[in-house]
Amino acid sequence: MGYLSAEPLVPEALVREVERPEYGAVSTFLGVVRDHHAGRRVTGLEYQAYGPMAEAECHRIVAEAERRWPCRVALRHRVGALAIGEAAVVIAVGSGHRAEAFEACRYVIEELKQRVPIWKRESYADGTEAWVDPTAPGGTVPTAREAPR
Amino acid sequence: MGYLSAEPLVPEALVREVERPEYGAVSTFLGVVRDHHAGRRVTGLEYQAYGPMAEAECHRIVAEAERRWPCRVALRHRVGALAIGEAAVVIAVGSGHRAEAFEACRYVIEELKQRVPIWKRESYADGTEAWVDPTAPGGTVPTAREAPR
Amino acid sequence: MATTSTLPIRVQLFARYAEVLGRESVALNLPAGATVADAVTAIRSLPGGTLLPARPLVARALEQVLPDVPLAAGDELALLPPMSGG
Amino acid sequence: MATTSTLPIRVQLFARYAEVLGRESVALNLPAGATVADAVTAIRSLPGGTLLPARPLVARALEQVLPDVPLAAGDELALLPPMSGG
Repeated sequence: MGYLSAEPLVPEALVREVERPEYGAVSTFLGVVRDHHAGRRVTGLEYQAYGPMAEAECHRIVAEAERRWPCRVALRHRVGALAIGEAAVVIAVGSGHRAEAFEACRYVIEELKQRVPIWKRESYADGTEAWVDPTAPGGTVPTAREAPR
Repeated sequence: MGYLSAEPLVPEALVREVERPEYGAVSTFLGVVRDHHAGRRVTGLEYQAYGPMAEAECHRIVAEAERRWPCRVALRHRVGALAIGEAAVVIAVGSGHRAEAFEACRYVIEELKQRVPIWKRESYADGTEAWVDPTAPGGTVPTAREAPR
Repeated sequence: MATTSTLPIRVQLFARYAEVLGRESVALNLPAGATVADAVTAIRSLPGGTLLPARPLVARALEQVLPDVPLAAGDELALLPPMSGG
Repeated sequence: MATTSTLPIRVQLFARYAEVLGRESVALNLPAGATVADAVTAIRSLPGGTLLPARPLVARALEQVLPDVPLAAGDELALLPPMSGG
Protein backbone atom coordinates (compact mmCIF):
# COMPACT_ATOMS: atom_id res chain seq x y z
CA MET A 1 0.00 0.00 0.00
CA GLY A 2 0.98 3.63 -0.32
CA TYR A 3 1.56 4.02 -4.07
CA LEU A 4 -1.40 6.39 -4.39
CA SER A 5 -1.36 9.78 -2.70
CA ALA A 6 -3.99 12.46 -2.32
CA GLU A 7 -1.27 14.88 -1.21
CA PRO A 8 1.27 16.70 -3.42
CA LEU A 9 4.18 14.44 -4.36
CA VAL A 10 7.71 15.14 -3.12
CA PRO A 11 10.28 13.83 -5.63
CA GLU A 12 13.25 14.31 -3.22
CA ALA A 13 11.59 11.97 -0.74
CA LEU A 14 11.38 9.21 -3.34
CA VAL A 15 15.04 9.72 -4.26
CA ARG A 16 15.98 9.28 -0.61
CA GLU A 17 13.98 6.03 -0.51
CA VAL A 18 16.16 4.45 -3.21
CA GLU A 19 19.58 5.71 -2.13
CA ARG A 20 22.13 3.16 -0.97
CA PRO A 21 25.89 3.51 -0.43
CA GLU A 22 26.58 1.01 -3.21
CA TYR A 23 24.41 2.83 -5.76
CA GLY A 24 26.04 5.21 -8.22
CA ALA A 25 23.00 6.19 -10.25
CA VAL A 26 19.47 7.44 -9.65
CA SER A 27 17.06 7.93 -12.54
CA THR A 28 13.79 9.71 -11.86
CA PHE A 29 10.71 10.44 -13.90
CA LEU A 30 8.11 13.11 -13.15
CA GLY A 31 4.82 13.21 -15.00
CA VAL A 32 3.54 16.76 -14.76
CA VAL A 33 0.09 18.20 -15.57
CA ARG A 34 0.38 20.02 -18.90
CA ASP A 35 -1.59 23.11 -19.87
CA HIS A 36 -2.83 21.61 -23.12
CA HIS A 37 -3.97 18.31 -24.60
CA ALA A 38 -4.89 17.50 -28.19
CA GLY A 39 -4.98 21.19 -29.01
CA ARG A 40 -7.25 22.23 -26.12
CA ARG A 41 -6.20 24.39 -23.21
CA VAL A 42 -6.38 22.41 -19.97
CA THR A 43 -7.24 24.33 -16.80
CA GLY A 44 -7.21 21.44 -14.34
CA LEU A 45 -7.76 17.75 -13.96
CA GLU A 46 -8.76 14.99 -11.66
CA TYR A 47 -7.37 11.49 -11.29
CA GLN A 48 -9.69 8.72 -10.17
CA ALA A 49 -8.42 5.27 -9.29
CA TYR A 50 -9.67 1.82 -8.48
CA GLY A 51 -7.60 2.10 -5.33
CA PRO A 52 -7.02 -1.48 -4.17
CA MET A 53 -6.23 -2.73 -7.67
CA ALA A 54 -4.04 0.29 -8.48
CA GLU A 55 -2.02 -0.40 -5.33
CA ALA A 56 -1.69 -4.08 -6.22
CA GLU A 57 -0.71 -3.35 -9.82
CA CYS A 58 1.89 -0.75 -8.77
CA HIS A 59 3.32 -3.29 -6.35
CA ARG A 60 3.57 -5.90 -9.11
CA ILE A 61 5.27 -3.48 -11.51
CA VAL A 62 7.83 -2.40 -8.90
CA ALA A 63 8.56 -6.04 -8.05
CA GLU A 64 8.99 -6.89 -11.74
CA ALA A 65 11.47 -4.04 -12.25
CA GLU A 66 13.45 -4.95 -9.13
CA ARG A 67 13.58 -8.57 -10.27
CA ARG A 68 14.67 -7.70 -13.82
CA TRP A 69 17.33 -5.11 -12.96
CA PRO A 70 19.56 -4.86 -9.86
CA CYS A 71 17.82 -1.78 -8.51
CA ARG A 72 15.44 -0.30 -6.00
CA VAL A 73 12.27 1.46 -7.17
CA ALA A 74 10.07 4.09 -5.49
CA LEU A 75 6.76 4.99 -7.12
CA ARG A 76 3.94 7.39 -6.21
CA HIS A 77 0.85 8.44 -8.19
CA ARG A 78 -1.35 11.36 -7.24
CA VAL A 79 -5.14 11.05 -7.09
CA GLY A 80 -7.80 13.76 -6.80
CA ALA A 81 -7.78 17.26 -8.27
CA LEU A 82 -4.49 18.62 -9.65
CA ALA A 83 -3.44 22.00 -10.99
CA ILE A 84 -1.23 22.69 -14.03
CA GLY A 85 2.41 22.00 -13.25
CA GLU A 86 1.73 19.62 -10.37
CA ALA A 87 3.37 16.19 -10.44
CA ALA A 88 0.91 13.39 -11.25
CA VAL A 89 3.45 10.59 -10.95
CA VAL A 90 6.99 10.30 -9.58
CA ILE A 91 9.32 7.35 -10.11
CA ALA A 92 12.83 7.06 -8.64
CA VAL A 93 15.18 4.18 -9.40
CA GLY A 94 18.52 3.69 -7.67
CA SER A 95 21.07 1.29 -9.12
CA GLY A 96 24.76 0.54 -9.28
CA HIS A 97 25.00 1.83 -12.83
CA ARG A 98 23.14 4.26 -15.00
CA ALA A 99 21.97 1.92 -17.78
CA GLU A 100 19.96 -0.19 -15.33
CA ALA A 101 18.57 2.88 -13.59
CA PHE A 102 17.33 4.41 -16.85
CA GLU A 103 15.89 1.15 -18.19
CA ALA A 104 14.05 0.24 -14.99
CA CYS A 105 12.63 3.76 -14.67
CA ARG A 106 11.36 3.66 -18.25
CA TYR A 107 9.87 0.21 -17.68
CA VAL A 108 7.90 1.36 -14.65
CA ILE A 109 6.29 4.36 -16.34
CA GLU A 110 5.41 2.40 -19.50
CA GLU A 111 3.83 -0.45 -17.52
CA LEU A 112 2.03 1.96 -15.22
CA LYS A 113 0.36 3.67 -18.15
CA GLN A 114 -0.76 0.31 -19.55
CA ARG A 115 -1.83 -1.51 -16.42
CA VAL A 116 -2.64 0.66 -13.41
CA PRO A 117 -6.38 1.46 -13.14
CA ILE A 118 -6.22 5.25 -12.89
CA TRP A 119 -8.31 7.61 -15.01
CA LYS A 120 -7.81 11.25 -15.86
CA ARG A 121 -10.65 13.71 -16.37
CA GLU A 122 -9.55 17.01 -17.89
CA SER A 123 -11.26 20.40 -17.65
CA TYR A 124 -10.75 22.83 -20.50
CA ALA A 125 -10.64 26.60 -20.83
CA ASP A 126 -13.96 26.59 -22.74
CA GLY A 127 -15.73 25.03 -19.75
CA THR A 128 -16.02 21.55 -21.22
CA GLU A 129 -14.46 18.40 -19.78
CA ALA A 130 -13.49 14.95 -21.01
CA TRP A 131 -12.06 11.63 -19.94
CA VAL A 132 -8.62 10.94 -21.36
CA ASP A 133 -8.78 7.68 -23.32
CA PRO A 134 -5.70 6.68 -25.32
CA THR A 135 -7.83 4.23 -27.35
CA ALA A 136 -10.35 6.88 -28.48
CA PRO A 137 -10.01 8.98 -31.65
CA GLY A 138 -8.49 12.28 -30.53
CA GLY A 139 -7.46 10.77 -27.22
CA THR A 140 -10.49 11.86 -25.19
CA VAL A 141 -14.17 11.00 -24.68
CA PRO A 142 -16.61 13.68 -23.48
CA THR A 143 -17.87 13.20 -19.94
CA ALA A 144 -21.54 12.31 -19.37
CA ARG A 145 -22.18 15.98 -18.53
CA GLU A 146 -20.85 16.95 -21.98
CA ALA A 147 -22.65 14.22 -23.96
CA PRO A 148 -25.94 13.55 -22.21
CA ARG A 149 -27.81 10.45 -23.29
CA MET B 1 28.69 29.50 -17.41
CA GLY B 2 27.74 27.78 -14.17
CA TYR B 3 27.72 24.07 -15.07
CA LEU B 4 30.40 23.38 -12.46
CA SER B 5 29.70 23.81 -8.78
CA ALA B 6 31.91 23.60 -5.71
CA GLU B 7 28.77 23.51 -3.54
CA PRO B 8 26.44 20.51 -2.95
CA LEU B 9 24.03 20.02 -5.83
CA VAL B 10 20.28 20.54 -5.37
CA PRO B 11 18.33 18.31 -7.79
CA GLU B 12 14.97 20.04 -7.08
CA ALA B 13 16.46 23.33 -8.22
CA LEU B 14 17.40 21.84 -11.58
CA VAL B 15 13.94 20.36 -12.01
CA ARG B 16 12.46 23.83 -11.45
CA GLU B 17 14.78 25.24 -14.12
CA VAL B 18 13.29 22.97 -16.80
CA GLU B 19 9.60 23.17 -15.85
CA ARG B 20 7.23 24.80 -18.30
CA PRO B 21 3.43 24.75 -18.44
CA GLU B 22 3.49 22.88 -21.77
CA TYR B 23 5.83 20.15 -20.49
CA GLY B 24 4.37 16.87 -19.29
CA ALA B 25 7.57 14.99 -18.49
CA VAL B 26 10.77 15.55 -16.55
CA SER B 27 13.55 12.97 -16.59
CA THR B 28 16.42 13.41 -14.17
CA PHE B 29 19.70 11.63 -13.60
CA LEU B 30 21.80 11.76 -10.45
CA GLY B 31 25.32 10.41 -10.40
CA VAL B 32 26.13 9.60 -6.79
CA VAL B 33 29.47 8.79 -5.12
CA ARG B 34 29.55 5.03 -4.50
CA ASP B 35 31.26 3.33 -1.59
CA HIS B 36 33.22 0.96 -3.81
CA HIS B 37 34.95 0.82 -7.19
CA ALA B 38 36.55 -2.15 -8.91
CA GLY B 39 36.37 -4.15 -5.68
CA ARG B 40 37.97 -1.51 -3.46
CA ARG B 41 36.21 0.37 -0.69
CA VAL B 42 36.06 4.07 -1.51
CA THR B 43 36.17 6.52 1.40
CA GLY B 44 36.05 9.78 -0.55
CA LEU B 45 36.93 11.42 -3.80
CA GLU B 46 37.86 14.62 -5.50
CA TYR B 47 36.83 15.95 -8.88
CA GLN B 48 39.23 18.21 -10.73
CA ALA B 49 38.23 20.01 -13.90
CA TYR B 50 39.70 22.08 -16.68
CA GLY B 51 37.12 24.69 -15.76
CA PRO B 52 36.75 26.87 -18.86
CA MET B 53 36.70 23.92 -21.25
CA ALA B 54 34.37 21.90 -19.02
CA GLU B 55 31.93 24.81 -19.01
CA ALA B 56 32.17 25.16 -22.79
CA GLU B 57 31.74 21.43 -23.38
CA CYS B 58 28.73 21.22 -21.05
CA HIS B 59 27.22 24.15 -22.91
CA ARG B 60 27.76 22.41 -26.25
CA ILE B 61 26.21 19.14 -25.01
CA VAL B 62 23.16 20.92 -23.60
CA ALA B 63 22.71 22.82 -26.85
CA GLU B 64 23.01 19.61 -28.87
CA ALA B 65 20.35 17.88 -26.78
CA GLU B 66 18.00 20.87 -26.98
CA ARG B 67 18.47 20.97 -30.75
CA ARG B 68 17.91 17.23 -31.22
CA TRP B 69 14.86 16.86 -28.95
CA PRO B 70 12.15 19.42 -28.14
CA CYS B 71 13.26 19.88 -24.55
CA ARG B 72 15.01 22.01 -21.98
CA VAL B 73 18.09 20.73 -20.18
CA ALA B 74 19.66 21.69 -16.84
CA LEU B 75 23.07 20.27 -15.95
CA ARG B 76 25.39 20.66 -12.97
CA HIS B 77 28.62 18.84 -12.09
CA ARG B 78 30.27 19.03 -8.72
CA VAL B 79 34.00 19.75 -8.33
CA GLY B 80 36.25 19.44 -5.28
CA ALA B 81 36.05 16.91 -2.45
CA LEU B 82 32.92 14.75 -2.15
CA ALA B 83 31.74 12.24 0.44
CA ILE B 84 30.01 8.91 -0.22
CA GLY B 85 26.38 9.41 -1.22
CA GLU B 86 26.85 12.98 -2.44
CA ALA B 87 25.63 13.85 -5.93
CA ALA B 88 28.49 14.31 -8.42
CA VAL B 89 26.29 15.23 -11.34
CA VAL B 90 22.63 16.17 -11.78
CA ILE B 91 20.78 16.37 -15.09
CA ALA B 92 17.14 17.42 -15.48
CA VAL B 93 15.30 17.38 -18.81
CA GLY B 94 11.81 18.77 -19.28
CA SER B 95 9.85 17.90 -22.41
CA GLY B 96 6.34 17.56 -23.76
CA HIS B 97 6.55 13.78 -23.71
CA ARG B 98 8.43 11.16 -21.80
CA ALA B 99 10.32 9.47 -24.65
CA GLU B 100 12.12 12.70 -25.54
CA ALA B 101 12.84 13.48 -21.88
CA PHE B 102 14.41 10.06 -21.25
CA GLU B 103 16.43 10.07 -24.48
CA ALA B 104 17.79 13.57 -24.04
CA CYS B 105 18.73 12.88 -20.41
CA ARG B 106 20.58 9.73 -21.40
CA TYR B 107 22.34 11.57 -24.21
CA VAL B 108 23.62 14.27 -21.87
CA ILE B 109 25.15 11.89 -19.32
CA GLU B 110 26.76 9.70 -22.00
CA GLU B 111 28.29 12.68 -23.80
CA LEU B 112 29.40 14.28 -20.53
CA LYS B 113 31.34 11.17 -19.58
CA GLN B 114 33.04 11.11 -22.97
CA ARG B 115 33.76 14.77 -23.54
CA VAL B 116 33.80 16.98 -20.44
CA PRO B 117 37.31 17.43 -19.00
CA ILE B 118 36.69 16.39 -15.42
CA TRP B 119 38.83 13.89 -13.51
CA LYS B 120 38.06 11.80 -10.47
CA ARG B 121 40.64 10.86 -7.84
CA GLU B 122 39.45 8.21 -5.40
CA SER B 123 40.70 7.53 -1.87
CA TYR B 124 40.40 3.98 -0.57
CA ALA B 125 39.92 2.41 2.84
CA ASP B 126 43.49 1.04 2.76
CA GLY B 127 44.91 4.58 2.52
CA THR B 128 45.83 4.40 -1.15
CA GLU B 129 44.42 6.59 -3.90
CA ALA B 130 44.08 6.47 -7.68
CA TRP B 131 42.87 8.40 -10.70
CA VAL B 132 39.84 6.87 -12.32
CA ASP B 133 40.68 6.13 -15.96
CA PRO B 134 38.12 4.21 -18.02
CA THR B 135 40.83 3.41 -20.60
CA ALA B 136 43.19 1.77 -18.07
CA PRO B 137 43.16 -1.91 -17.14
CA GLY B 138 41.09 -2.16 -13.94
CA GLY B 139 39.70 1.30 -14.47
CA THR B 140 42.21 3.22 -12.34
CA VAL B 141 45.80 4.44 -12.41
CA PRO B 142 47.69 4.98 -9.14
CA THR B 143 48.39 8.62 -8.28
CA ALA B 144 51.96 9.89 -8.36
CA ARG B 145 52.03 9.56 -4.57
CA GLU B 146 51.23 5.85 -4.93
CA ALA B 147 53.60 5.14 -7.81
CA PRO B 148 56.61 7.42 -7.36
CA ARG B 149 58.96 7.64 -10.29
CA MET C 1 -35.45 -20.44 -21.44
CA ALA C 2 -36.13 -20.55 -17.72
CA THR C 3 -32.97 -19.98 -15.68
CA THR C 4 -32.58 -20.38 -11.97
CA SER C 5 -30.49 -17.44 -10.84
CA THR C 6 -27.91 -19.06 -8.64
CA LEU C 7 -24.91 -16.81 -9.17
CA PRO C 8 -25.06 -13.53 -7.25
CA ILE C 9 -22.13 -11.24 -8.11
CA ARG C 10 -21.30 -7.58 -7.80
CA VAL C 11 -19.82 -5.37 -10.52
CA GLN C 12 -17.96 -2.17 -9.76
CA LEU C 13 -17.88 0.61 -12.32
CA PHE C 14 -15.26 3.31 -12.60
CA ALA C 15 -14.68 6.68 -14.17
CA ARG C 16 -16.57 7.05 -17.48
CA TYR C 17 -18.33 3.70 -17.09
CA ALA C 18 -19.74 4.75 -13.71
CA GLU C 19 -20.81 8.02 -15.29
CA VAL C 20 -22.70 6.59 -18.26
CA LEU C 21 -24.48 4.01 -16.10
CA GLY C 22 -25.14 6.53 -13.37
CA ARG C 23 -23.89 4.21 -10.63
CA GLU C 24 -20.65 2.86 -9.18
CA SER C 25 -21.79 -0.65 -8.41
CA VAL C 26 -24.38 -3.13 -9.73
CA ALA C 27 -25.61 -6.35 -8.08
CA LEU C 28 -26.41 -9.10 -10.58
CA ASN C 29 -27.89 -12.58 -10.37
CA LEU C 30 -26.55 -14.65 -13.24
CA PRO C 31 -27.40 -18.22 -14.29
CA ALA C 32 -25.14 -21.01 -13.12
CA GLY C 33 -22.17 -21.38 -15.43
CA ALA C 34 -22.09 -17.69 -16.35
CA THR C 35 -18.77 -16.20 -17.46
CA VAL C 36 -17.17 -12.78 -17.26
CA ALA C 37 -18.56 -12.08 -20.74
CA ASP C 38 -22.08 -12.84 -19.51
CA ALA C 39 -21.67 -10.32 -16.70
CA VAL C 40 -20.56 -7.71 -19.23
CA THR C 41 -23.59 -8.49 -21.41
CA ALA C 42 -25.87 -8.02 -18.39
CA ILE C 43 -24.29 -4.66 -17.58
CA ARG C 44 -24.58 -3.52 -21.19
CA SER C 45 -28.31 -4.27 -21.12
CA LEU C 46 -28.83 -1.67 -18.37
CA PRO C 47 -29.79 1.94 -19.27
CA GLY C 48 -26.68 3.63 -20.70
CA GLY C 49 -24.93 0.28 -20.97
CA THR C 50 -24.59 0.34 -24.75
CA LEU C 51 -22.08 3.17 -24.31
CA LEU C 52 -19.71 0.54 -22.92
CA PRO C 53 -17.61 -1.46 -25.38
CA ALA C 54 -18.57 -5.09 -26.00
CA ARG C 55 -15.27 -6.27 -24.52
CA PRO C 56 -14.16 -3.87 -21.80
CA LEU C 57 -11.25 -4.64 -19.50
CA VAL C 58 -12.51 -6.60 -16.51
CA ALA C 59 -10.77 -7.32 -13.20
CA ARG C 60 -11.53 -9.87 -10.52
CA ALA C 61 -9.62 -10.09 -7.23
CA LEU C 62 -7.50 -7.08 -8.31
CA GLU C 63 -6.27 -8.75 -11.50
CA GLN C 64 -7.49 -8.62 -15.06
CA VAL C 65 -9.55 -11.62 -16.19
CA LEU C 66 -10.45 -12.86 -19.68
CA PRO C 67 -14.06 -12.93 -20.93
CA ASP C 68 -14.41 -16.72 -20.96
CA VAL C 69 -13.50 -17.17 -17.29
CA PRO C 70 -16.41 -18.74 -15.33
CA LEU C 71 -17.77 -16.84 -12.37
CA ALA C 72 -18.32 -18.00 -8.80
CA ALA C 73 -21.05 -16.87 -6.44
CA GLY C 74 -19.98 -13.75 -4.58
CA ASP C 75 -17.42 -12.64 -7.19
CA GLU C 76 -16.61 -8.95 -7.30
CA LEU C 77 -15.84 -7.79 -10.81
CA ALA C 78 -14.63 -4.37 -11.87
CA LEU C 79 -15.18 -2.90 -15.33
CA LEU C 80 -12.19 -0.75 -16.24
CA PRO C 81 -12.20 2.01 -18.88
CA PRO C 82 -8.97 2.39 -20.88
CA MET C 83 -6.40 3.58 -18.35
CA SER C 84 -4.96 7.08 -18.44
CA GLY C 85 -2.70 7.40 -15.41
CA GLY C 86 0.88 8.68 -15.46
CA MET D 1 69.48 20.73 -37.78
CA ALA D 2 69.49 24.30 -36.52
CA THR D 3 66.00 25.59 -35.79
CA THR D 4 65.04 29.14 -35.04
CA SER D 5 62.51 28.94 -32.20
CA THR D 6 59.79 31.24 -33.44
CA LEU D 7 56.71 29.56 -31.97
CA PRO D 8 56.17 30.30 -28.29
CA ILE D 9 53.23 28.35 -26.87
CA ARG D 10 51.98 27.30 -23.47
CA VAL D 11 50.76 23.85 -22.48
CA GLN D 12 48.47 23.26 -19.52
CA LEU D 13 48.51 19.94 -17.72
CA PHE D 14 45.69 18.43 -15.70
CA ALA D 15 45.03 15.76 -13.12
CA ARG D 16 47.38 12.79 -13.50
CA TYR D 17 49.41 14.49 -16.24
CA ALA D 18 50.09 17.47 -13.98
CA GLU D 19 51.05 15.04 -11.23
CA VAL D 20 53.56 12.99 -13.20
CA LEU D 21 55.21 16.08 -14.68
CA GLY D 22 55.11 17.89 -11.35
CA ARG D 23 53.68 21.06 -12.88
CA GLU D 24 50.43 22.48 -14.21
CA SER D 25 51.81 24.50 -17.07
CA VAL D 26 54.83 24.42 -19.39
CA ALA D 27 56.08 27.17 -21.71
CA LEU D 28 57.61 25.86 -24.94
CA ASN D 29 59.39 27.38 -27.91
CA LEU D 30 58.79 25.23 -30.96
CA PRO D 31 60.20 25.57 -34.49
CA ALA D 32 58.09 27.28 -37.11
CA GLY D 33 55.60 24.85 -38.65
CA ALA D 34 55.30 22.76 -35.48
CA THR D 35 52.10 20.83 -34.94
CA VAL D 36 50.12 19.66 -31.93
CA ALA D 37 52.00 16.35 -32.12
CA ASP D 38 55.32 18.21 -31.91
CA ALA D 39 54.16 19.93 -28.74
CA VAL D 40 53.23 16.56 -27.25
CA THR D 41 56.65 15.18 -28.17
CA ALA D 42 58.31 18.13 -26.44
CA ILE D 43 56.24 17.58 -23.29
CA ARG D 44 57.01 13.86 -23.30
CA SER D 45 60.74 14.64 -23.39
CA LEU D 46 60.48 16.41 -20.01
CA PRO D 47 61.18 14.50 -16.77
CA GLY D 48 58.21 12.20 -16.11
CA GLY D 49 56.90 12.83 -19.60
CA THR D 50 57.22 9.24 -20.78
CA LEU D 51 54.37 8.39 -18.40
CA LEU D 52 52.11 10.26 -20.82
CA PRO D 53 50.68 8.38 -23.78
CA ALA D 54 52.13 9.12 -27.23
CA ARG D 55 48.77 10.48 -28.40
CA PRO D 56 46.96 12.08 -25.47
CA LEU D 57 43.81 14.12 -25.93
CA VAL D 58 44.76 17.72 -26.64
CA ALA D 59 42.58 20.82 -26.56
CA ARG D 60 43.13 24.28 -28.00
CA ALA D 61 40.76 27.20 -27.47
CA LEU D 62 38.54 24.93 -25.32
CA GLU D 63 38.05 22.34 -28.09
CA GLN D 64 39.83 19.12 -28.88
CA VAL D 65 42.38 19.32 -31.71
CA LEU D 66 43.96 16.58 -33.82
CA PRO D 67 47.72 15.89 -33.71
CA ASP D 68 48.47 17.17 -37.21
CA VAL D 69 47.00 20.63 -36.63
CA PRO D 70 49.68 23.34 -37.04
CA LEU D 71 50.31 25.65 -34.13
CA ALA D 72 50.34 29.43 -34.01
CA ALA D 73 52.49 31.64 -31.80
CA GLY D 74 50.77 32.21 -28.46
CA ASP D 75 48.63 29.07 -28.64
CA GLU D 76 47.46 27.65 -25.35
CA LEU D 77 47.18 23.87 -25.46
CA ALA D 78 45.82 21.58 -22.77
CA LEU D 79 46.78 17.93 -22.37
CA LEU D 80 43.77 15.98 -21.12
CA PRO D 81 43.91 12.61 -19.37
CA PRO D 82 41.04 10.20 -20.13
CA MET D 83 37.98 11.85 -18.64
CA SER D 84 36.19 10.44 -15.63
CA GLY D 85 33.44 12.88 -14.75
CA GLY D 86 29.84 11.96 -14.14
